Amino acid sequence: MVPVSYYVALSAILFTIGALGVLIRRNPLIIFMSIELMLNAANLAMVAFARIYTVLEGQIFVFFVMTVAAAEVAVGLALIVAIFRTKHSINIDEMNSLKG
Amino acid sequence: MTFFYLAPWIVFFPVIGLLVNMIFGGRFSEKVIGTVASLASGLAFVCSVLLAYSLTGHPEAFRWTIGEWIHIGTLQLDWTFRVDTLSTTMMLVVSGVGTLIHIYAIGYMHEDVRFKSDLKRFRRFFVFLNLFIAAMMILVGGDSYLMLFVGWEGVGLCSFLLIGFWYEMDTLARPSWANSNAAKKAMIANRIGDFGFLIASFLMFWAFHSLQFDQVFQQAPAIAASNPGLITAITLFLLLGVTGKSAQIPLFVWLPDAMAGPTPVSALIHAATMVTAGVYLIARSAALYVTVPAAQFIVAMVGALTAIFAATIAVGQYDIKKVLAYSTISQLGFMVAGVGMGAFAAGMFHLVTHAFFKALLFLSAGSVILGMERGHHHLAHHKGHDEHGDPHEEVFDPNDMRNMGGLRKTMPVTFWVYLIGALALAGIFPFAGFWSKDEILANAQQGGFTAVYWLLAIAAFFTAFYMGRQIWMVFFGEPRHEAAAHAEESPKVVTVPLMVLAALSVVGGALNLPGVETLTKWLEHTVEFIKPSEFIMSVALISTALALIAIFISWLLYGRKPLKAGEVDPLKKMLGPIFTGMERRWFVDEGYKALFIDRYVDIARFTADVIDWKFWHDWFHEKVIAGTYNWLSNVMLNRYADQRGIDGFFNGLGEWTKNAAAGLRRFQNGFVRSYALFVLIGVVAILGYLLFK
Amino acid sequence: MEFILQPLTLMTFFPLLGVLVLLFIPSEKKNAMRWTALIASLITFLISIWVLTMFNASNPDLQLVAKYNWITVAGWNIQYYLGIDGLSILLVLLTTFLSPISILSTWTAVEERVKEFMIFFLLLEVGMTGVFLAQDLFLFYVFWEFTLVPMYFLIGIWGGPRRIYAALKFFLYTMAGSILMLLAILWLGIYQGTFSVPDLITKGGIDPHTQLWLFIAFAAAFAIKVPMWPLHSWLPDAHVEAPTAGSVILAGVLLKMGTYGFLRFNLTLFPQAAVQAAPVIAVLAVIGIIYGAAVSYAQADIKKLVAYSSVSHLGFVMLGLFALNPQGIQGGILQMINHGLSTGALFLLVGMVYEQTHTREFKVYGGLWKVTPIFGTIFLIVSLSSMGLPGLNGFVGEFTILLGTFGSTVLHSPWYAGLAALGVIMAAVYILYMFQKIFMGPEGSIVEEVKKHGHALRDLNWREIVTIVPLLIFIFWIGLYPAPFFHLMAPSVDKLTAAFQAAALAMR
Amino acid sequence: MTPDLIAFFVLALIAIAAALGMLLSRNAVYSALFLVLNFGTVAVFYILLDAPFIALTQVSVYAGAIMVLFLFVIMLLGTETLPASKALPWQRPLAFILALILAGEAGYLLFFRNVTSGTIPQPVQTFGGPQALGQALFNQYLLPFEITSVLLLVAMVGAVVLTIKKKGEQ
Repeated sequence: MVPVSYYVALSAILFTIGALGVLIRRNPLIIFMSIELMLNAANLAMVAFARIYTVLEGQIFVFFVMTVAAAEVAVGLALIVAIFRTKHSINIDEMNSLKG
Repeated sequence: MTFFYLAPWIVFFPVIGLLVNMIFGGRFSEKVIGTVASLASGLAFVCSVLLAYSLTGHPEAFRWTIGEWIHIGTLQLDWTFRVDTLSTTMMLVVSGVGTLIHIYAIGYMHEDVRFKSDLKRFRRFFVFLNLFIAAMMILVGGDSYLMLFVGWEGVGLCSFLLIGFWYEMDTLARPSWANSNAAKKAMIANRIGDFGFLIASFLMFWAFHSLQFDQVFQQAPAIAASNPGLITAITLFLLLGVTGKSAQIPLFVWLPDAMAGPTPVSALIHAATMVTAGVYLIARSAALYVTVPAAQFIVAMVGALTAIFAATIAVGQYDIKKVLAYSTISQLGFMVAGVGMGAFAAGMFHLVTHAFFKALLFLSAGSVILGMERGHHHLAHHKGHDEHGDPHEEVFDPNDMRNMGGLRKTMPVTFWVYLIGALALAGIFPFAGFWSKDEILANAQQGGFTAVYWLLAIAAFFTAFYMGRQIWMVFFGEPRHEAAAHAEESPKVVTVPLMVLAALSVVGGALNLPGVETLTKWLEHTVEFIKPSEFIMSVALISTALALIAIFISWLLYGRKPLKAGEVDPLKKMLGPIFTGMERRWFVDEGYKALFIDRYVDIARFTADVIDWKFWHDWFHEKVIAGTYNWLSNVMLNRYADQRGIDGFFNGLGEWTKNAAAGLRRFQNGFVRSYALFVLIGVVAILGYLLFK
Repeated sequence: MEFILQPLTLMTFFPLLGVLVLLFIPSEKKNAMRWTALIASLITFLISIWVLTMFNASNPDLQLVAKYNWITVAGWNIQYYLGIDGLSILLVLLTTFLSPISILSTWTAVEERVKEFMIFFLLLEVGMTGVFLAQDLFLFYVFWEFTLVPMYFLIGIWGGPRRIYAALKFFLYTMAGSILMLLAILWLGIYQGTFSVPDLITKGGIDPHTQLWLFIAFAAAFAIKVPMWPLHSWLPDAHVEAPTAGSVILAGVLLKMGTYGFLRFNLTLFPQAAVQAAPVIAVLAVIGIIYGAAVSYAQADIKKLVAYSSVSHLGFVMLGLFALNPQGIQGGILQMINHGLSTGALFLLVGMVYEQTHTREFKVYGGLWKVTPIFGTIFLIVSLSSMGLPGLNGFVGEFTILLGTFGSTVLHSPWYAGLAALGVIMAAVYILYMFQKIFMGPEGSIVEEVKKHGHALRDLNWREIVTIVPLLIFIFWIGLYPAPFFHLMAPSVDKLTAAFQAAALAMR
Repeated sequence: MTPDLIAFFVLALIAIAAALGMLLSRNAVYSALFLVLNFGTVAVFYILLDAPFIALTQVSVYAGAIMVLFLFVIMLLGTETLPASKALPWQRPLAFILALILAGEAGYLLFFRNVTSGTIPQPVQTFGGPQALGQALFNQYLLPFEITSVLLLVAMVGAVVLTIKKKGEQ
């Protein structure tokens, strides 16, 4: 039996990679994927904790996270498409019109 | 067999008639519209007859409630119709004369030069006429002062609408505000009277705790004994209402202007029925008036003064309808004086006969006007083609008696009926006017109202004179205008009602012949205070003699040597400025305008422009409120308190904030990625804090 | 669920559902928005009819009460407390009745920012209904102030050329009065320990001197809203600049909030002060009647004339209320309804003609009766109703008010009614002037002017007739058979006047 | 080293490698495919953690639906690669430093604070099965469950509204 803490460690690594992806990539699609990766990492940790304490709520929560993620992807991708239509580019560094 | 349940139908029939014409009238022809309206009025007449018939076997007042109206605490008012001998008398007059005039109007309106085949106008006229009948029926059929008031104002409205019927032109069909001004004047004068009526009803309610006739009259003697001033006040305020509606001094000025309406309207509303509502009101309130002799005297004096004052003006008029209008005012003065003296039967009697002969006179005058217009039209068509497009280039007034003359030959039927009417009005034996006028005079002499008696007698003299003058000027002599020479007789639909009315004017006196006194006995059931009047031979002789003398003088002046075209009125040559006074209505209108109307307009303008707008709205609001506020905020605080202490502190704070913001602004670079970076810094920092705290 | 299904709560907040739907309609679908707003307000009206069927007219007390604790901090007991009784039911019905009519009147008049207009309008309806139903002073104040915001925008965005000025003036005047009222409300809440109006009435026991001060504080807010002379100077500005629907609601309902406030709070909470202050209020009311009527007559702008006539008409209402007897108060309440119907209808009609001619100056009008007969006839009926012609609604109200005032034991002088009755004559002067200048006389220059722009002046179309006919029905109904209306309010008014008799006795 | 552990480490390595692959690929299509691989391995972990239902959902929703959506959009926009950018020069090094700190903190938390020590009880047979999850979702968590349906609806409407082409636009 694998110690459950390993899973948590894996989740931490994946989360860090995801965060790094958000910070260093300029393609919003990849940023999005990174966000998905972070969510997945969190899910993994949650399932692992559910296993440790044998409570179902952890899994239930993962279920809801997935739903939210699905909704978020739908809206987010739609936003990207809409932005692409107006700016003809999706380079995230070109979207700085909110500059103070 | 009684038909009392028909009481509300005297109102419903005209209302149904007007609704039918209003809703479906667009598809009807002139004939159908006229027939519907006349039928509605005629059915109301039939109802009235049946009601009167029912009363013969059951003379007490009958009340028929159709619905609740205003019930608040002790104020209990219902829609109740009252059928008694007084109200049915009025109903018969209103619907009877009304129906005849409806029929006449079918012909008249078609002929009117201003009509121009506008079917909508035709329909509107009959809708208004039916509305008038309905309102008048409410007036005479109501069982409380307030329901009477509903009709009272309702007929005022109809009067407004019908005077202003040709609202966009004057009597000569030129574009003008004149008719609508006349309409407005009538309504406002009436409203002043209504003000009196309202105050009277308030006084009455708080004295008697009711406005229902029976309840008021029952308590009247007791209250008159304890507080006669109150009853006097009530009766005098009612008198103000009467002077408005029945065109007495001081509110009579609207009636002559009301002649702007179509002639059937003048006949129906402004001669036969509506203007007599005031007389009806006093007769109805007999129980109140008899308790306060002082008020009775005032009423009688107002009536008598009006009678003579208006009669003098009538002498100086040239417009055929204006003469009749002043004559109406004068005759209303007779009636008011009659009922004021307590001679209720005599007043009502004169009301009925006057309805006959004055309606006749007006309608015949309408016939004359139509004849003149036809003559003029005829003329315009024959006179060459160049002015065909505009036949009214030369201003021709078909109402002006100076343009007439010699119509006896061209319009014989009209002449004869007119003559009958004139004789009746002048009080010549045995026409209707003789009996009724005589009864009033007899009552005046008998009741000790000597001043009233002489005033009325002189007024009767003037009456005979101006009617004689009119007859000579219109029908005798030579035509003074080519239109008069080419005048044509009116069609049957116009002349037949005239003949019916003429017959009534001849035999109307039979209603209350001395010794028989049908009307007095009939009214006795309702008005308990009727004094049995006697026939006084001396009075009859004096008045007849005066009338004959007047007619003789008028013959001397106008008949013996007929007026030529363009010639000055012989009376003017004789009387000079006095005649000018008569002609210009003793300058009453000008006086009212200068004293009241212009003053009111000035006050209203001043209040609106200066007080309300310049002072209150602009100066007070802008300068005082807004100005003070600005002054306080800008000058006071800014200069003294602010700039030194508070300002310094807050300016410093502001500067600091500005600088800090300028520094922090750099973080706000618009790149999402760097925002995310800052978020991560936060996450790392918080996590670190949690781990190593 | 139980909360929202209370009939009164549902009626008050139902327009919000319309607002919600409106938010989802794309801004170019103007007709869909109009229909949505119309249907929302119509359903609200139906709910109010449902409320009417549940209302027991013989019960003088509050009915269909919805009562919940709202803010209970620091010993304050602020409640969500709605209730309806004979004093308010007619005004509630008037509100829900006039709202769909006003919306219908904007169909072609408002073409810009339709969504915002409709949203503000429905919000306004929520506020107005709430004002008439709230039985907790704090809740009342919230609704009272809430009505200001939508009205401010209605005038300020869709108004005439000086709309900003007018909107600001309207807002500031009303606010200024409300602040005093807020102070008085807080005083009551702190020293009497409750904001609930029925509790305050049963508790009573405020000494007469304090009562008078509280009375004045409340009166300041209401008198500006009514507006009583001499606080009326915001009214002509607001009316002239407001869009038609705004004017209708302003005249029809918002002004009634002031008179209703006097009735609901000043009279019930401070009966002794009311008895003391009655002569002063009555004098101001009489001056308002005569002043308003005189000033109306001298106006050159149709809408301004109607606006000033409101000052006169509401003077009648105030006079009736402060006669403090059943005739006066019932007449006063009925006159509130009458004014809402007649003046509302007048504003509608003026708006209808303005939509075509774009001018309201009398001097260019004249002879329109011939061009637009249906319009002329309807205008005539409405004018006559406003003038108080017997058989139409205005008369019943005016007569009962004057009758009540004449015999009022509190005012104790016939002069008030006598002078106020002069207003009846003066009303005839300005109303007939208005009717004559627009519809009679020779054809005015405007007819040609309109023709120049392509279309001839047209008569009312079906939508406009549908808008105005319901008002006409009530004008006739109240005039001929006002009994149902009096029955609705009689028990509550009797209860109120009984309190005054007690107060008058206590003062002796 | 039990076979369990070996399998775990292999899979964990694949997962991390796939994640890094996603992070470092120049082409977005490759990134997406790497992410699919990562999701697949995570699904296996779920099975190992007695969460079969979640595992299957992971495969069908994430690896299936969501990633297909991503691929669609990538293809649709046709911008698989982006040119280099001069903006934010200090972003990248700072990000790496932060990531390292974050990973360090996580490791410290896991292995020095010993949060997961102690024996882990064996769950009942049905733990994490569809039946157990369904029971919980439709009883205790009914309201949140219903709200998610509204959320999805709103997201759908939002996506349609954002991407719809108005009349007159090209």
